[in-house]
Amino acid sequence: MTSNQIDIVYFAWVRERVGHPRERISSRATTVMELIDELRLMGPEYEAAFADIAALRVAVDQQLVTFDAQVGEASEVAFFPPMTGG
Amino acid sequence: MTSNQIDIVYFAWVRERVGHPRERISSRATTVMELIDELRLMGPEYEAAFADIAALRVAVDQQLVTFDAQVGEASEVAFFPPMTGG
Amino acid sequence: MTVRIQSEPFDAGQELSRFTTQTGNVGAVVTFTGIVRSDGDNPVTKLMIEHYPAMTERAVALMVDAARERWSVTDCLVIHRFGELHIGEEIMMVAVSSAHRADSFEAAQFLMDYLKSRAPFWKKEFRTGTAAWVDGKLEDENALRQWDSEL
Amino acid sequence: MTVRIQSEPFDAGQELSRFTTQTGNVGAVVTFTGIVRSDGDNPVTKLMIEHYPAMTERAVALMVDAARERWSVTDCLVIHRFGELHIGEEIMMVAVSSAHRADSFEAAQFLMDYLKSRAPFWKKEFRTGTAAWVDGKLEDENALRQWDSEL
Repeated sequence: MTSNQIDIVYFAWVRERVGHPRERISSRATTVMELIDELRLMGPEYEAAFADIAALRVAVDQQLVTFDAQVGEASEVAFFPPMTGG
Repeated sequence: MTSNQIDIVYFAWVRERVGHPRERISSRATTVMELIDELRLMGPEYEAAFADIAALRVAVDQQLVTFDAQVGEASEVAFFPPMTGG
Repeated sequence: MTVRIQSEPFDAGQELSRFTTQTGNVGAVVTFTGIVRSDGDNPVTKLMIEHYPAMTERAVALMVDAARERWSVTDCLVIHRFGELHIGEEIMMVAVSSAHRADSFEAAQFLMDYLKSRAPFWKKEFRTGTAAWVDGKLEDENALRQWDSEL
Repeated sequence: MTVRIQSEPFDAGQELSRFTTQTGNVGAVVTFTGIVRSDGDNPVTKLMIEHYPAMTERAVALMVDAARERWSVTDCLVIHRFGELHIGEEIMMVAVSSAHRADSFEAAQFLMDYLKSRAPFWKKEFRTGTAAWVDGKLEDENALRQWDSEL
């Protein structure tokens, strides 16, 4: 199975917990949930950020998706809390 | 039965049919409906203005009322079509 | 709370800026502006608005009071013109401010529904060769009934 | 249709005047303005708004498209600020124009409900001695569900 280069971006308190806004990782994940499992292994700050999936939202290539969405060909995956615009 | 001096005012096409915006009349009416019966006797222009009561609205002393409302002590009664503000 | 019934034109944008500045600590402002629109094959060229001066301000103030009783509203502004109006001119505006957006939106819609069919204004539309009083619309009466109020 | 995502302050009144002038032959304009409000015992002193630049404009444009499909809307304007905002400053505004008032009111409310919970903005409130990200509100999710749409 080949690995894929993906840009991961974080916003709001997810960014604060991870400690940086953006990084490029090498991933074998086919779904968002698998990607999260990989990220959780990267350290306690990631475990803290991804502790409660229900409190997170995810966008794959700038489109809101659910956690079972495919990330196979994605170039950017973003994690953030529920939006609070307006 | 005593008669009462009432100012009658007309707006929009009611005013146009009656031919003037305001007049003072001597009335023995106790309700709006009785007042309309008196007005209808004042000439064909009044008959035309009051031909279709359902197309009219009435205010007694600047308050919207129904046709069975009292006019006993009123000083001003206004007749007009449904409002079209806004 | 401000109610202005006037024949002079006004600029809704300027009114919004002033309203927002004066209204103080609010989170939400909703405005509605009604504009003279030309439509159809023989379009409207101008509008004449007649009103009932002795009744108008009080009737509108009662509507504003009813809105304030029903929603948590910080401030309200109602401006309505009468007399001769031309295409593109502002006929009237409503502005409502509140802490949260739902109150402003609903109070503004409520005020508009009441102003449409209960404030003593009558519009006459002038088209080339003809002029006619605007009929009250059943949909406006129905809009009013949805609030299910006794004003 | 205009979508502007900017850090600079703007004046909602000036925007309304410009929007109404540019929008042409419409009968109704509805605006919503969101303003930084101070509230409670330890009131907000400033707001920081973070957003997701690569996603924001497209996400908002999709919402505007959805509103235009659903209602008979002539024009739409959405302005949303990011960065540091102070009490009394305008956070964002929506303006919608249409022939008839119901379309403008409903499209503006729909846009607000989507912007609140689906546009990629996050607010952080600063109070004396503390700062916290604003939680998404259940009532905002419910407001969205009422439109019963699949955006």
